[in-house]
Parts: sequence; structure tokens; C-alpha cells
Amino acid sequence: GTDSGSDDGAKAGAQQGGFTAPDIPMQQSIGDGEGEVDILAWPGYAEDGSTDKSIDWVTPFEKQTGCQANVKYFGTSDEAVQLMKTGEYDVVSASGDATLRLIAGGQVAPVNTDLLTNYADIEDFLKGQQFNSVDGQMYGVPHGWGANLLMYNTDVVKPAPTSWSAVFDDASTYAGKVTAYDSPIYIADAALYLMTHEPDLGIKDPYALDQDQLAAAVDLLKKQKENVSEYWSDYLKEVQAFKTGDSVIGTTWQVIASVAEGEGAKVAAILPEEGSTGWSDTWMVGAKAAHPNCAYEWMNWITGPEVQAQVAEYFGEAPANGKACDYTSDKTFCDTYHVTDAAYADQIHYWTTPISQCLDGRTDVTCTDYGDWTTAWTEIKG
Amino acid sequence: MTTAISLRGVSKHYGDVRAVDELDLDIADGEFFSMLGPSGSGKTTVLRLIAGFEDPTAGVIRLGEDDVTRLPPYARDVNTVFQDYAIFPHLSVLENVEYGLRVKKVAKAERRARAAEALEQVRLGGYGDRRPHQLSGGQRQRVALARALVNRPTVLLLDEPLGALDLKLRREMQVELKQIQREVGITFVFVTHDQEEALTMSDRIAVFNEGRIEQLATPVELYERPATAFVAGFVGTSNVLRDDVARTVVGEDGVFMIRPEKVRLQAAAPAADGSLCVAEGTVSEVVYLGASTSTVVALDAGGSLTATHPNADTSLDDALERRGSRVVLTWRREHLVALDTGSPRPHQATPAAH
Amino acid sequence: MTTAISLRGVSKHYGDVRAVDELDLDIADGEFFSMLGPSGSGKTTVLRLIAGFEDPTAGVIRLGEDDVTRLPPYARDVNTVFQDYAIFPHLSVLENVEYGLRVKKVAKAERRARAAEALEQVRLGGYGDRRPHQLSGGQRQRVALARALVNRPTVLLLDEPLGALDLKLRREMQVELKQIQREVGITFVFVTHDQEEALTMSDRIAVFNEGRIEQLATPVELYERPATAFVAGFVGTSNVLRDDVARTVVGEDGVFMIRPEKVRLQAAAPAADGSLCVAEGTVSEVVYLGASTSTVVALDAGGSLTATHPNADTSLDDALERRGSRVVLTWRREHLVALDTGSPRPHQATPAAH
Amino acid sequence: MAGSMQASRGLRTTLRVFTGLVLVVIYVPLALVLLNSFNTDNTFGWPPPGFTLHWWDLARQSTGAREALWVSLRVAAVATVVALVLGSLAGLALRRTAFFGRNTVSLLIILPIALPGIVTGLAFKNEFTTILGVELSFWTIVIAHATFCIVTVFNNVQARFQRLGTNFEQASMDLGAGRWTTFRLITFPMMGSALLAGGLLSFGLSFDEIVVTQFTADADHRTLPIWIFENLFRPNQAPIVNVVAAVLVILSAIPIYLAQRLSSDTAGAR
Amino acid sequence: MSILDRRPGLRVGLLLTPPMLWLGVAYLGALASLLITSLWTQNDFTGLIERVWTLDNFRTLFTVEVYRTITLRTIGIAVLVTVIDAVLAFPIALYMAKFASPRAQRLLVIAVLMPLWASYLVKAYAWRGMFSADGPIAWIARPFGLDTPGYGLAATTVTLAYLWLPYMILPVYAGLERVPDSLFEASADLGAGAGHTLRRIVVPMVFPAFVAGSIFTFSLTMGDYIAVKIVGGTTQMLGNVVYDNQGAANNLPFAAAVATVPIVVMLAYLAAVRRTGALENL
Ligand SMILES: Nc1ncnc2c1ncn2[C@@H]1O[C@H](COP(=O)(O)OP(=O)(O)OP(=O)(O)O)[C@@H](O)[C@H]1O
Ligand SMILES: Nc1ncnc2c1ncn2[C@@H]1O[C@H](COP(=O)(O)OP(=O)(O)OP(=O)(O)O)[C@@H](O)[C@H]1O
Ligand SMILES: [Mg+2]
Ligand SMILES: [Mg+2]
Repeated sequence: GTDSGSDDGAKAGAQQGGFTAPDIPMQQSIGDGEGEVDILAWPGYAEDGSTDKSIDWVTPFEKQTGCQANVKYFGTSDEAVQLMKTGEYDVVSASGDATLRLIAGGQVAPVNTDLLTNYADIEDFLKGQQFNSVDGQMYGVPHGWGANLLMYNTDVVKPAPTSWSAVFDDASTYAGKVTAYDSPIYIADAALYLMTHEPDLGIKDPYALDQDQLAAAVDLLKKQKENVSEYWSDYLKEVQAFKTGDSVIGTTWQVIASVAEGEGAKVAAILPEEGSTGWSDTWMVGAKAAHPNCAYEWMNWITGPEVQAQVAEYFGEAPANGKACDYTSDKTFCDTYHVTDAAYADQIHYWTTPISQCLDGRTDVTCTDYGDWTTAWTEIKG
Repeated sequence: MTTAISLRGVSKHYGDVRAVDELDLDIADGEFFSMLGPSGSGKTTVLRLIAGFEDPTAGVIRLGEDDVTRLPPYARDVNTVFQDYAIFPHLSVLENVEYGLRVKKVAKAERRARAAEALEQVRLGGYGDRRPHQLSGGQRQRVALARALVNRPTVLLLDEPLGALDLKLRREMQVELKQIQREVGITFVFVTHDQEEALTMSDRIAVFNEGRIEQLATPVELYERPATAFVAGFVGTSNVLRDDVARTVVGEDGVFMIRPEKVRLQAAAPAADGSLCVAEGTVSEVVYLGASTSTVVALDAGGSLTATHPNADTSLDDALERRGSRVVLTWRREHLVALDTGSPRPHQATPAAH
Repeated sequence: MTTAISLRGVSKHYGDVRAVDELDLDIADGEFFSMLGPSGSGKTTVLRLIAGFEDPTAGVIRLGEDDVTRLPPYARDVNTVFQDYAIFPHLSVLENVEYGLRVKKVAKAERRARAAEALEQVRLGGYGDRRPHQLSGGQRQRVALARALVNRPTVLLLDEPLGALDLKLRREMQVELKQIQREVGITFVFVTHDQEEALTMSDRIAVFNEGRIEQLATPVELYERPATAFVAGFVGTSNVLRDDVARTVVGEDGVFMIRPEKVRLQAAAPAADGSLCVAEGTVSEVVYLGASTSTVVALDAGGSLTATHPNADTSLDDALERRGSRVVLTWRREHLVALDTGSPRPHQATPAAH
Repeated sequence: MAGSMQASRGLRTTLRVFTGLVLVVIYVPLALVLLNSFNTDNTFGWPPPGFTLHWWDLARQSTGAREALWVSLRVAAVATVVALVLGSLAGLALRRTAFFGRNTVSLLIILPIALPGIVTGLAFKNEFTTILGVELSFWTIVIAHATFCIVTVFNNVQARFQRLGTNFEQASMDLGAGRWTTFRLITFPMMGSALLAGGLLSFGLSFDEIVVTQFTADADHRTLPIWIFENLFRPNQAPIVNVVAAVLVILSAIPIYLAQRLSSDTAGAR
Repeated sequence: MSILDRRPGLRVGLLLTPPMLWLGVAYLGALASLLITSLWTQNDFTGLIERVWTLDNFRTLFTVEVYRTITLRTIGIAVLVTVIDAVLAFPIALYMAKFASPRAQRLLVIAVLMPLWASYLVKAYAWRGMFSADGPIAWIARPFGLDTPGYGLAATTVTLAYLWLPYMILPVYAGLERVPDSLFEASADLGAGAGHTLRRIVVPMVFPAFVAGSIFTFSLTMGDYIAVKIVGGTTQMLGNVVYDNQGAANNLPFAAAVATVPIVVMLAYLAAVRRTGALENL
């Protein structure tokens, strides 16, 4: 879902405060269900047992609410925005790079959090963020989040790293065994690193880079490439690489670290001192929703602790609802994913699509957009 | 005698090639009519024009009284036996033979009966259930024949139906074909490039050359009285005398032809006789042909002549020993054929040794 | 005379099929040797054994003095002209002819010269630059010949080289081939199923039947004195008399053969003569063959006999009118051939009308 | 055929050994796939720590795989039908007739398979979404697939016609059958096995296509390759993919065998 | 009916109309729109395509050096894959066509075709295992003091060659089957050993079949972006550039511009091989 999704696509219309949200009425109460609901979701967020019989939280929802769920999956944030424009969907799981566009475009309505019984249990550090609210008014309910961690082979990498420098300035120690995420958005990781280690560049936000800043990040990544064994883009590839020893250090997701560990690989994953990049997703209600009551029922259902536990464990991310921790099959899950750890979450710079208008508020320069990043990424790989 | 097929001024051009060139032709009802000629002379094209597979560039084609020039093949009361037989490989022998009747919506029982009868006619009764690939070449040829005959066409067109068979089988099929034609009594138009085949089977023969008919006659006429050097060269083996040789031997200007079997070989010159032609020479080659022996004689007058005589009396031939000996050749003046040289044609026959 | 090829006890079995069955054969140097026989009788297999494309199941093959039984084709001083010519389609005519020399690393200038010479020999000088697809069948055949001849092999193998040509071209090529063989003087082993071709061209002929040689003889011997009914039936047309007919007409038990051209047709019985056989009957069929006419007579004694006589004197034949008339057939007793019936063979000839 | 190069025994042995070796190299990775479908390790650890039928069981129950299979079968079937119709029409039109532009036409038919899938895929996606504004759907996959399948049918039909010539049809018309009857009773039945062979090849081509499909499929219509693609990227699903792949390889023998038997003359045609 | 009998041109026209409409409208239309799109631009703000004519995409493509590097690398890999496949395919095809018994022949064709049905991805992952640091290749190479080449160009080339090998074997096999046996025999008869026969007669004669196979191997390699992700390490090919730009970056116009490179390369290739008659051998 968000893993590869949030780096997709579009340039969100304007930054927080840079626009006024269209005046869309907010629902005041939940009436009788309309009998069905049209859900637009990342694959994996609305499983109905078709992939794996035991992975199913849609069928119980239907049984309980009487709302027949019509799930449509989308592949990129763009697709989601485009489909929402048709007005045929009631509810959507939007990533950080789609939310503002949906709000600004008037495709989604403000969410009356009072109607959502589980809202209170959502971790506070996820509420009122720039990508899910406008002037304190929530436009959705948080679903889950995750960080891009640093994973290493505990047998080989000694002493244990604490900084991203292990894959940047000190990468040559493990030359030919370093791995990195294969996407232009990975440039933000380099920018994040430079933010601390090259303060002179003046990077404030890893997603708002001007030409010079981007060039610095690109240089860093080109140097890194000399030591990279391969870039990874999927679970399987990275788990395999760490198990066989083809890779010994590099970025990862918590779920990959867990799987690798579960299969006996000697690995550990940490959140380095510089912080990290990551993602966060939000459920939003369509402005023209034909089945608003069922939509609220769904949002309520999907943020319930039990379902949150199921989704989070299946998908491999931190649930937004901390109460989910009582229901995970793996009792250490919440610790592993730092579900309720606000300090941990604070260190994460959530994926946002870079646009030419600098997201950090600078107006004297033009920032590089995702197209530039893609070109740069192509150049880095050579 | 009524006319089965009539062509008037029929031409067929492929680009620059005049495959058929202003042809006039009448074929009588019940006739066994053959078309003979070298490769590329237009025989197949004429057949295809009659069958309707090609449109003539000019001219009119009639079947009986009807102008069929513009009719498609399936509307003409004519059937064809193709050179490669074109037996439908996915149908059984019986189904192949039935095909024409099935297409004409003849009731099943009747068409079964008629197909079986046609198979009997070509001596293939009991082969109905076989698949085409289980048949020998000769059998396939007969299936093709039955398939055409069962429709009782007024005319049957056969394009070198025996071309693919070996000599022995070919001879047998010639006899059978002729016999069947006599039995059913329909018009056969038969294409061949084998002159012997044409001579033995036909009522009349048209010799084609470059899209035109060079001569149209009965076998005997054609062989004994070829109209042109081309025909003389193409039908049977022939000795052609021209220029000086003609003047010396025949005593006349012109081009003359004498068949090898009409030439006698003698040791000494006979008594002078106005009705005999005489030529002296040396035996240059003796070829044993089994039933006969050919002797090639280099004439003193120039050129060479071949004489063929049957091995009727000599059991073990002593002719071979004659090579190099002097001989006198004689033939009756009446057997000499004066040829119409016409305008020079590329395929014109040259004095052939053999 | 030295031996070019010698086979001793050579067999070739394909599974159950005995394609060649314990063959002994000697072919002399410079000989024009033909193999004649029906389809499937093993002619091609013998050729392929000599060329080395197949390994014999048993036996020894010698070329000259050398045992070549286990040598691959490229190590044998033998060349083949294939039935389908096997001209390399991607090489020009000259390159095709050069191929063997090039393989043997003959210098370019020399091989050019020799290839050109070989092309001259087959009358294709000036065709060197053509591509094979631009040639007619007869021309291709000659390229194949030149390609083989240029290597000056001791033996040339030819597998039905004229099978694909039409009658006229075939006759011409027969003459040319024979002429070339005489010029170059190398041994030709020639496969054909056309008896006339074998008779006219060969020094000796082996008649094959079911993997064995039925008779090996000169053309004259073979024709005049066939050893078995099979040979008599396969070589030339023949009248076979057996059983009752033999007893009545010949006056002896046994199987006898008389060639049609030896049979005289007479209106009345001649004076009794011990040296003559006489049979009476009715003319059932008269076939005009151009140079000759065949008359089929239904014998009073049963069966039928064919008599052939040349159209030497009658210019326009009146023979046709004889159909249905009573005739007397006579022939010299010395021309009668007693056949060795041997063990019954499937291909045995039956009294043939024609 | 066999034994045509009897004499070069050395060559024969060399070739046989070489062929054997390459077949081993071809099949070792496939054997690995089969083996991994029993591997207890989720990510194909080597050597396998243990064997289990768990994945086969999961695969059997996976409705996702079944749905994807169903989508794949439908796409392949419809695309094949379209390709059969269009390919045989083109084949019928292009035989013997030499007309101006014939080369252009055959180039056009070959082009979809000669251009890389990513080009074809991107071109279709761009046409549908950017130019025409059509939503991606089942039918967009079918259109794209049918386009590159036409050539397989076309080639098979052409090869058949080349071998058969036009004599059979002329014979049929000569016997009184009109054009349509001739097509129904003669041309079509004789084209039959070529069509079947072309159809099977085209079915297989569509069935395993991933590149063009990725560009032209919407999220609701995941073909089996797409399902495999997604599941390889999901934790703990990879071994199920191996099961599916192993089953596919084994099942594929059937249509291939049929196609082979039916078109020995066009065996090489893709 | 009868008008069709008289007018073969009309008949051909009627038959050709549906396929030509399909290919002309759906496919050529798609290609044309791809070209058109490559001349448009993408709006940074809305992420939508703006229909403004510009050559910027091509300017970038030609001036930024990395694209040239990638194009050349991709063509290089395609050539290498084609050569490897041709070299591997010839002996197998030769054995299948001229030495194997009819039964073995049929089995071999099936054996060669079957892997095509195993998912492309699954096979690529299988090769990932082969090239791994503790995989079979390393295991075999280690005793000789060698090591696996690891993920990169070599692994990509080998994997692609593996994936496309059947596409080369089949046309070459079909081509060899069409060479009459008598030509082999004629060559041997004229004194040529096996090697000479193969070099001078067989290879030149089946050359069009090689070309037909190479159209597949070349084109499939030119467009690949998945296998290279799996075994390519840090390598990228033209396909990746197209894919990344159309997907994540949503820069369809630029992706379209990049996609014209393989189109041009393939069209040039097709034009070059047209005269060999390879297109009839596909
Ligand atoms: N479809 C065609 N297109 C162009 N030329 C043709 C066509 N069909 C026949 N011809 C030409 O017309 C001439 C006559 O051909 P036709 O087939 O009638 O000859 P034929 O007498 O039957 O010869 P053969 O004995 O070789 O069968 C030849 O020069 C031939 O090349
Ligand atoms: N490769 C083979 N495998 C099995 N049987 C074969 C093979 N080659 C020939 N035969 C069989 O061996 C026998 C002799 O065949 P061969 O080709 O020598 O006959 P042929 O006299 O040349 O006949 P034709 O006149 O038809 O060419 C036939 O029965 C044939 O079927
Ligand atoms: Mg003809
Ligand atoms: Mg033979």
C-alpha cells in the first residue's frame, strides 16, 4: 500500500494554509445504513479472504452493519484521486500525497470525529497533522503508519550502527553489500541525512529541495552507489538478500526485518539518530458519497482495535489505534512497531510528493519536483 | 454431331504474357479431345478458362448453346480432374465422391447410391471408407475421376491426370481412362505433354505453341501429316531435311520430314525408281531400344538421318557391329512430308538425330 | 577391365524391411551401369550404401581396391547426382559447382577454371552467375551433374536424375548424359524406373526386385532373353503364355514369353512349319502409336496376345478397320523365351494386353 | 529425417550431449520452483530447512489465485477469439493476392509482437487514459492482448495456405459449391487444425503476458501473472506463487502437445 | 456473390477491413498517440498532461548523457542476449530437426516450449537464487577459485538469455526442418566434413530463421524492466526509465519520448532484416 504508494504521483495542490478548503458540509449524525458502501482502497487494506481465507475483515463488517462492501483497489495515488473525482466512491484510504489534493479539490468532506467511537483511541500524534486536517478540522481518520528503518546483519556489521552514515559516508566498509530502496523518493533519505550532517546546505524539509540541495543529495547517492549491491523494491528481494548475505546493511521496513528475523536471518532494524522517512495513511469520506452512513460505519469498523490489529499485522505497519495492541496475535508486535511511541513517531518525515513550490515555506527559490527527482534517480543509477 | 464446347476469339493475358492468344476451338460432344504442347504453351490456361477459374481477356466461351463466359465455376456444367487430384484430405473417399451431389442438395440415399456406383465405375468399390492418404497415386487419380463423373457433367476436363504416375502405372491408367470414357460417353478434354499418350488415347489432338493452336487433327493425321516443323518435332521423332540436304536428297527446295520408321537401311543402292528417295552415308550410332533399333546415319550430303526398324527377326542384334559401315537409306517419296515453315518461331525443331 | 565398385554380401535392413538383401555386385571401370526396378525394390538404398549415406547391416563395399564400408561420404571418391538435384539454393551456379573443390582447398584460380570447364561440359557456360531458382528443371539437373563431375570422381552415382523432367527434355538429357559419360569416361551408376531409358543408355542393367537382383545383363540380353517372368514383365511389353494357352499354342507345358514386335499378323494360316508357332483369334483392339500400331487379338485358345508392327509402309493407317476381324498370329519358335517361374513372387507379371 | 546425417556420429553425440546440458540448465530453475513449493522456508531458503504441503493447501484455498486464474482464462479466451477472427481474415486476404501494400499489411501485423511489450503497453495505456479518457477495464486488457495475438493466428493460417494452395477450393467450386459453401465445407475444415494451433499459441501468449497487462489492467482485473507479481511482493505469499507456477508448467504440457500435433508444419511459429 | 467473383480486389478489401481497422485504429492509433503525447508536457502543479507542443522531452532525452548510456547499454545487452541465444539454440535446433527420432522430436519441442508457461517472474526469481552469494553458481565456481558474478549486467544478460531462449530455438528449428536432408548429403558427398557443411550450407540457409528469432530476443530485451530489477543489482535499462517515468513520476510525456527509442531501434532492425525474408519466418 503506502509503501510504494505514497511516493506516487502528483504534486499536491498547495501546502497547508496555502489554500482554503472548499466549503463542504460535514455529516452530523449516522442514520440507517444504505445497504452498501463503495470503498476505494490500497490492496491489503480491505481484505475479504480472497487472498487467504483467514485474512478477512470485510465479511464480518458486512454481517454486522448490513452494508454490502464493494471494494475497488487502486494502484497509485493518482488513480485514487482520479477515481474519487467520479464521485462514485464513498470512502478512500489516502496517502500523504493524495490527501491535500482531495481536500483542495473538494472531493472529500470534513469528518465528524464525534461520530466515530474509535476516534478517541487513535494516537494523538497522528491527529491534526498537516496532511489530514485543515485549520484543526480533521478530513479523515488515521489508519496506520510506518518508518523506513536501517537494517543490518548483526554478524557482519559491528559495532551496531546508530546513524545513517553507515550507508552513506561509511558505506565503503561494507562495499558491495549495501542496499537501498529503489525509488526516486529515496533521495529524501539522503536529504534527511544531509539535513543533520551538512547543515550549511540549509535543508529544512527532505521533500523541499532546491537545485543545489538536490545536487548535494544526488552526489551523496552516487557515492553510495559504488558500494551498493542492489536496490530493492519488494519484500522478497530484500529478505532473500539479507538471508543469503548478498546484502548486509540498508534501508528496510519493519515487516521485512521481522520476516527475515523470523526465518533465522541475523538482522536487526533501528531508527537511526537522524530520524527517518516513512508513511501515514488516512481514511476519508467522499464529498458526494451516496452511502455516507455506511461510509461512517466502515471508518468506524476499520479503526476498531481488533480490525486494526488484523490489518496492521497483515500489512506490516503500525496501527493508528493503540488499543489494537491488545488484539495482535504477536504480543510483541506493538513494541516492535512502536505503535504508541510518540517520540519515535516524531522522528519520522512522512512521504510527500516534492513539488516546485517549496514545502518548507521558502518562496525565494523554486524547489525540485518529483519529475526532477525521477531524472536524478535515473542519473544516480546510471 | 453437336458441339460441346466452343471458344471464339478467346485470349488470356497475364500482364505481358499472352498465355492464350485469340483462340477458336470447337470440341464435339462425346469426343476424347487432347491438348498437347510444350510447357508454358497455354494448355492449362485454356482448361481453366473453360472451367471458369479464369476470366478471358477477350472472347466468348460456350458450353453447348449457352454463353458461360461470365459464369463462375460452380454454375458451369463442367467438372475437372486436377493434375494433383485435389482430393479433399479431411473427407473419406466416399465423402469426396459425394461432394458435388451434397452441394447440389441431392438426397442422402440417392447420393450414396450414385457415389458408390461411380466408385464401382473406376474400380474402387469397397474403398469408400478409406482416407485419401491411404491411397496410392493411381487410386487417388481414380477417386478424382469418380468425384467428377458422379455429377454427370457434359464435359470432363483433365489436366495431365497421369503426369505424376510412373511409366507402368501410367500405361495401365491410360487404358482404364479410355475405357471409362467409352462407357460413360461424355466429352473429355485432356491435357498432356506426352505425345505418345495423346496419340494412343485421343479422337482429335490440338498441338499448342505459345498460346495458339499449331495444328488440330486426328492422331494419324498429326503423325503422318504434321503441318509445321514444330508439330513434326513435337509429335514423334522425325528427320527434317532442309536447304542443301533437301535439295540433294529430295531434289526440291523446301523443308521436308520423314519418320525414322519409314526409312529403310540397305547395303547397296536399289535400282533407280522415281518413287524412292535415296541417300548414302555412314552409320554413326546404333541405339538398341528393345522392340526396335535406331540407326543414326551421317549423310554424305550433310546432316544426319535416323532409321528405326523393329527387332522382329533378329533375336540377338548384330546391328551394333554396323557402326562405321557405309549404308544406303531409302524411303518412298509419298512418305515425305512437306512442312509449312511459316514465320520463324523460337521453338522450331532442328534436324534431330533421335 | 578393372572393377570400380564391388559389393559382397551387402544387406541393409530397416527394422523388418529388408531393403537390400545379401547383394553381390561388381561394376566395371568406365561402365554405364543401370539399376532398374519397381518402387521400393532397393535401388536408392544400394546407391546410398555406395555413397556412404547409410551403413550396411552386413557385407563389404569396395571402391577399386579399398574397403570403404566404414568410411563417411566425404572420404569416398564417389559423387552423387540427387533425384531432387540438391542444389544449394543460397549459392550461385558457379559456387555450387566449385563447392567440392573449395572444400578440398583447391586454389581459387584453379577451381574457377575447372568449374567453368565443367559448366561448359554440361552446356551451361555463361550460366555461372545465375541463382538456382532462375534455372529450369533440366538446367538444374545439369548443374548437379557439373557439380559432381568437377571433382573427377572415379564413380558417379545418379538417382533417377531424369525423373522430374518431361518426356521431350528427358530424351534430350538422355542423349547428353550418355555423351558426357563417353567424354569423361568415368563409371556411371544410374538408377531409373524407366525401362526404355535403361535400355537405351546402359552397358549393363541390373533389374531389382525386393532387395535382390533378379537379372543382371546387357540391354539386349535382358530384353531378348529375360530370365524370369518378373523381368519379362518389367522390361518392355511382353506377351506371356502359360497353362492351357501354352499347351495349345506352344505345344509344351511351361511359361513362355513372346515380344509383340516378333508376332506377325496374317489373314490366313501359313504352310505348316515346325519353326513357326501359330495362333488364331479375333482382333479386339487396335491402337495407333504413331511409329507403330498395336493389335490386340483375343485368342481362340484363351487369353489375348498383342502384335506390334511398324507403320512403315502404310501412310494413313487402315488397321483400325480390322477390329473384329479374324486373324492368324505367327512367330518363330526361336523367339519364344521360356521363363524361369521360380518361387512365386508378388510382383509377377500377368498376361499383359499392352 | 532421422539418420540423415548418419555418417557424422561424432557430431551427433556432441549435439545430443549439448542438447541434454542445455535442457538441464533450462529445467534446473524450474525444478527449483517445484521444490520451493514444498519448502517450509517462506523465502526459498537454501537448502530447504524442511518440506511441507502447506503451500499447496493454501494455494488450493486461495480465492485470489482462483479469481486471477479466472480473469486470465477469460482474457486469454476472448483475446484468442478476436485474434482468431482477425488473424484468419488477414490470412485469407493475404494469400496469393499480390497487391500494393501487402508488405505494409504484414508489417503491421508483425509490429505488435516485434515492438517491446513496454511500448505496446504504454501506447495502449496512453491511448485509453490520456487520449480517449476510457477507464482501464477487462476490455482494455483484451484489446491489447488480441492485438499482439493476431500474428500467431495469421502466421499459422498463412503457413497452412501456403501448403494447401488454392486447388481444393477450385475443386470445390468446380463441383458446384458456391463461395460460402466452399468456405464452410472445405476451406474452414482444412484450416481447422491451423486455427487450433494458432489459437492455442495465442492463448498461451496472452495467458503469461505481464508487461502489457500491467499497463492495461485496472486494479479489479488482476490476471494470474499480475497476481503472481503482487504476491511475490507480499510477505509470506511467495511459496504459493511457486505452487501456481509449478501447476502451470505441468498443465501447459497439454495444450503444447495438442498444438504440436496439430501443426507439425508450423511448429516454429509463435 | 457474383460481384465478389468478378472483383478479387474487393474481396481482399472486405477481408482485410476488420483486421486493418483493428490494427490501424487501435494499435497504430495507440502508437501515434504515444508520439503525440511525447510532444506534450506535464503540468507540475496538477500532475495533468498539458496539450502544449514542445520538443523538451526529446531535448532532455538527447542532451542528458545518462539516457544515451542507458540506451547503449540496453542495445548492448540485447545484442549479447541475441548472440548467446543464437549460439545455444543452433545445436539444439539442429539436433531436434535432423538427428532426433520423430518421437524425440515431438518431446523436445514440448520440453523447449513448456518453460514459456512457467511465469516469467518465477523464473527470474529462480535465477536470483542461482546468482546469490551462497547459490548454486557460487557453489560450483568456488572450487575453481571463482565466485558468482553477483547481481548486475552479467546476471541480467544470462537471465534474459535464459528467458528468451525458446523464442530463438523454435524458429531456428523450423528453419532447419525446411532444409532438405539431401543438401546435407550433397555437401558430405562433395567431400565436406560436418563442420564445413554447417558453416557453409546450413547456417547460411537458416539465417532468416535466426533473424526471425532475433526479432523476439532483441525486442523482448529492449523492453524488459522486471528481470533487471530482480537480478540487475544497480543496473537499469531503457524499460526501467519508461516504467519509472510513467508510473511513479506520472510523467507520461517523457515516458512516451523514451519509448520512441526502442520503437526506432526495432523499426530500423526490421527494415534491415526485411530483405532476408525473416518476417515470413516468425
Ligand atoms: N497466374 C499467372 N500469372 C502470370 N502468368 C501466368 C499465370 N498462369 C500462367 N501464366 C503464364 O501463362 C503461360 C501459359 O501457362 P500454362 O500454365 O497455361 O501452360 P501449360 O501449357 O499448362 O504448361 P505446363 O505444361 O508447364 O503445365 C506461361 O507462360 C505461364 O508462365
Ligand atoms: N530410412 C528408411 N527407413 C525405413 N525403411 C526404409 C528407409 N529407406 C528405405 N526404406 C525401405 O526400404 C525399401 C527400399 O527402398 P528404396 O528407397 O531403396 O527403394 P527404390 O528402389 O529406390 O524405390 P523408388 O523407385 O520408389 O525410389 C522400401 O521398402 C523402403 O520403404
Ligand atoms: Mg499446365
Ligand atoms: Mg529411389
